[in-house]
Amino acid sequence: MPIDKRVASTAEALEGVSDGATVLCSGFGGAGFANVLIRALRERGTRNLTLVSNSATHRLSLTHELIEAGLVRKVICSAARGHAPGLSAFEELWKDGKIELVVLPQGTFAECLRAGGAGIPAFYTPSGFGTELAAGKEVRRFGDRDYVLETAIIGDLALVRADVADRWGNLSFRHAQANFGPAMATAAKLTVAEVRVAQAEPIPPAQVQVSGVFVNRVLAVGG
Amino acid sequence: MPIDKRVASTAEALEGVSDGATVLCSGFGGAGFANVLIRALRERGTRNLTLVSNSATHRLSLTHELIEAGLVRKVICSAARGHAPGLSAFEELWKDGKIELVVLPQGTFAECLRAGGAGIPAFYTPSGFGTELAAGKEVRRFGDRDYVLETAIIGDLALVRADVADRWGNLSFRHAQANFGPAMATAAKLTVAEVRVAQAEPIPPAQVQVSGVFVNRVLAVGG
Amino acid sequence: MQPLNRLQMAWRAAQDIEDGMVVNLGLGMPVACGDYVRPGLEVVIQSENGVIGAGPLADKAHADTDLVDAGSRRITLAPGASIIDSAASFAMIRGGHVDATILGAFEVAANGDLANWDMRIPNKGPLVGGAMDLAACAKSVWVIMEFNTRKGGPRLLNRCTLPLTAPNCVRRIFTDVAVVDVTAEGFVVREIVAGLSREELQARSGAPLHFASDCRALAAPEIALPDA
Amino acid sequence: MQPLNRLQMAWRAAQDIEDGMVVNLGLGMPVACGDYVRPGLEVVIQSENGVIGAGPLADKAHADTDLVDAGSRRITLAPGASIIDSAASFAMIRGGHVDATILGAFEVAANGDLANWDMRIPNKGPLVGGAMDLAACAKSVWVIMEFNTRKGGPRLLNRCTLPLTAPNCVRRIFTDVAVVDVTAEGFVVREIVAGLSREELQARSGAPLHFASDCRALAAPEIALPDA
Repeated sequence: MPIDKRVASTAEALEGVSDGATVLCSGFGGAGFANVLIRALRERGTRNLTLVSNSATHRLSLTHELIEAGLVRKVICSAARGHAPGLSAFEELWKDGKIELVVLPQGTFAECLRAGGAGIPAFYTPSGFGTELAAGKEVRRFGDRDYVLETAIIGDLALVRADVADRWGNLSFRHAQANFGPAMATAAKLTVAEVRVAQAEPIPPAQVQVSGVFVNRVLAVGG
Repeated sequence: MPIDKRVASTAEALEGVSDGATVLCSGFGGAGFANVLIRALRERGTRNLTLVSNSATHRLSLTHELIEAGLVRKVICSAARGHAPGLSAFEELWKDGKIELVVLPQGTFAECLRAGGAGIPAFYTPSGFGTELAAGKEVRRFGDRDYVLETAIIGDLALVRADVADRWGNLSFRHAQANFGPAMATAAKLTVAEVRVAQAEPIPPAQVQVSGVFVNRVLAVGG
Repeated sequence: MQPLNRLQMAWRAAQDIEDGMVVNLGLGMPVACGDYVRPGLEVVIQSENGVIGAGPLADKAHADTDLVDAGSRRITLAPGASIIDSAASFAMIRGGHVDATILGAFEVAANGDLANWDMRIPNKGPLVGGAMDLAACAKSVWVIMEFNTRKGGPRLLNRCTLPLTAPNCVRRIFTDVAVVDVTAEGFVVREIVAGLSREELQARSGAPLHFASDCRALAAPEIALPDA
Repeated sequence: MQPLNRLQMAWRAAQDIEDGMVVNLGLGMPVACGDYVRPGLEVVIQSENGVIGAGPLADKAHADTDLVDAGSRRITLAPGASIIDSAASFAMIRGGHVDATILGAFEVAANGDLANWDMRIPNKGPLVGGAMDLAACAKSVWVIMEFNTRKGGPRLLNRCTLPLTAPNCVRRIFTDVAVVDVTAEGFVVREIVAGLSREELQARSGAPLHFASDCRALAAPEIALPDA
């Protein structure tokens, strides 16, 4: 049969996602949030999630709805500070010990995902050495510098926003929309992309930014 | 001053390269060999080189000229077998103990270069575990699997072939010409690209495959 | 007894490629599998130099030295193809995103150990290439090789005598006279060529063979070798 | 004594940006340095979300939510720009390919320790972002901050009191009243604002200050703050 990874509904896009899943959500600075899929995940009520997202609190990402709905038990991110002087929904839950938090330097966060997709179980990085984020982590000297051992992140589900997909699942992005999407797409057992356009014709090879090999389902959501 | 990384001659392209340099040479299967620069390096007579190239013996790469000229003291590669039944120049030198050889699985070879450019001093990989290529290397278990610790490769010089460069040093490739070029460009202190066309106008952002941040000099050599 | 020729062996292996699979084909016999994927299926041929979606060989008019596969062959791109760099291609392989790799081999052991990179020819340089990454990391590792060496010695062994490519990795072996699975119990023959007895096959093997309860005849259509 | 305002501090830091540099500018004051690069220079502004060659802010007609910098600001691309993904962007940063990063800070210690991510506000979540990678890996780490806290306390210290971003990383500090290098001997004042004595500056510092033999006046052109 012709390969065709396009699905027609959010239900189909999220079929089989279970409670307890580790969910990778792309997006940075307003670009690349898969907000249609994130809202569908919230409406689905899948719970006990580990949310892997660069920011736990970005205003333009609907990941905060997952948190507010009480569906998230743990967050892995590089930023978890609410924008307002008061406490965000995340911060309230965190204060009360109702949500677990792992904070990584943003480059380590990205590299852990890249490693997860690339079959690298662990790597050494200079980032975070000598800080409280390295507390309890293995430290090792190479040459004249100290490094921290970090381990790969692998998700059950990645929700990625892209601009165009084709039936093979190839993706291309607009501008800075890619950010964590390519790494997350490689690092999940099930990768679902929400896109402006999902077309039957192939994306020209030189324009493909994420190979369809990494993408299981694509959902066109328009605009 | 406007950034302009274009140089006019091979002499300018290789200026400052010293004896004892570690030289990264891209190319695979006939695509992406920077043969104009490799020949210029041979004619320059820079010696005592460590040659980092996927194949020590590929017929279409002029790296064999560096070896035949006695300029190479060590080869790091994934393939070092001559094509003919008899011994290649490399194999003769190797047999006589006149050239040092490090063989890595091709994926490890690529990842060591990527790590070198990415500030990762070492990483664990499943490739090569349980083989003689892992002899003497640290082995570690993560989850239910054993992995080998591999360390980054950093070059003094990378010679990369691309299709188009702009004055910022941005590169784009034709088809499978990229292969080891992008990783090598990031992993060298001095990266020189030989290209078909070196233009003043910027390569459109979506077509840039190696950022000029990684490229120091570009030399147009035509078709 | 008519053993399969090399293209028939490739044909037989190709019959096990399933719809939608991402497949990496090694040099030699494996690469010919691309020609025999069952009609109506769409698969993605991954070439470790970064071509994701390799198509058929290019004809002379379209051959391009910049569009090659891992065997330096000038190829075309299949619809839906893309091209990545080597570090990204091996990230894909090592990360377990290749469903099956089909490799040539010198020896396979009953525990799945694979030896396919070094025949210990004196002073010839080593040729590892991408085999170790593929053998260690593809979801399924299949081997195509003759059941015996040219001198008649066994290639299916209790332990490999040649340097390993990866331990415990081979799942299935397509040979000229049998298709053999590697299981926790050792070698299990799934198919055997007509006219060869189980005893004769065992006699040609360097390790004990079990026979599947539904062991069938190994058969392939006539395919002439190009130089035949 | 007229301390520099925030834009003047950014201007002063920008004067040290050299031709052809790859520079990453942190949120707040640092990002304003982009406006004050010396005329005639061409530099590459690296934004850690993957924009390599960030241009000026977009005007309303061209603002695009998909073209943002690390501060979520809608920007344009400079000529020669390209865009990579976050893993590649931090590979660039971590690999030492960024010549200078200019960061805001709360505290800097005499050994170059930097604290710029956590003011210990009760129950507010941590905000690390890319600061640790930049501080640990850029070739030069420069800081822009007021010399003193709003309450008049010191920010230049023998040891940081707040959690570190990275140890031993800061090379130069641009403040409202002085430009201070971090050296093996500790803080060395390179420039001091007119009307402030060395003794007064020392009194406002939490660590010993040395003064460069060629210590000069810190001066900047008039630049009005937008809300002034």
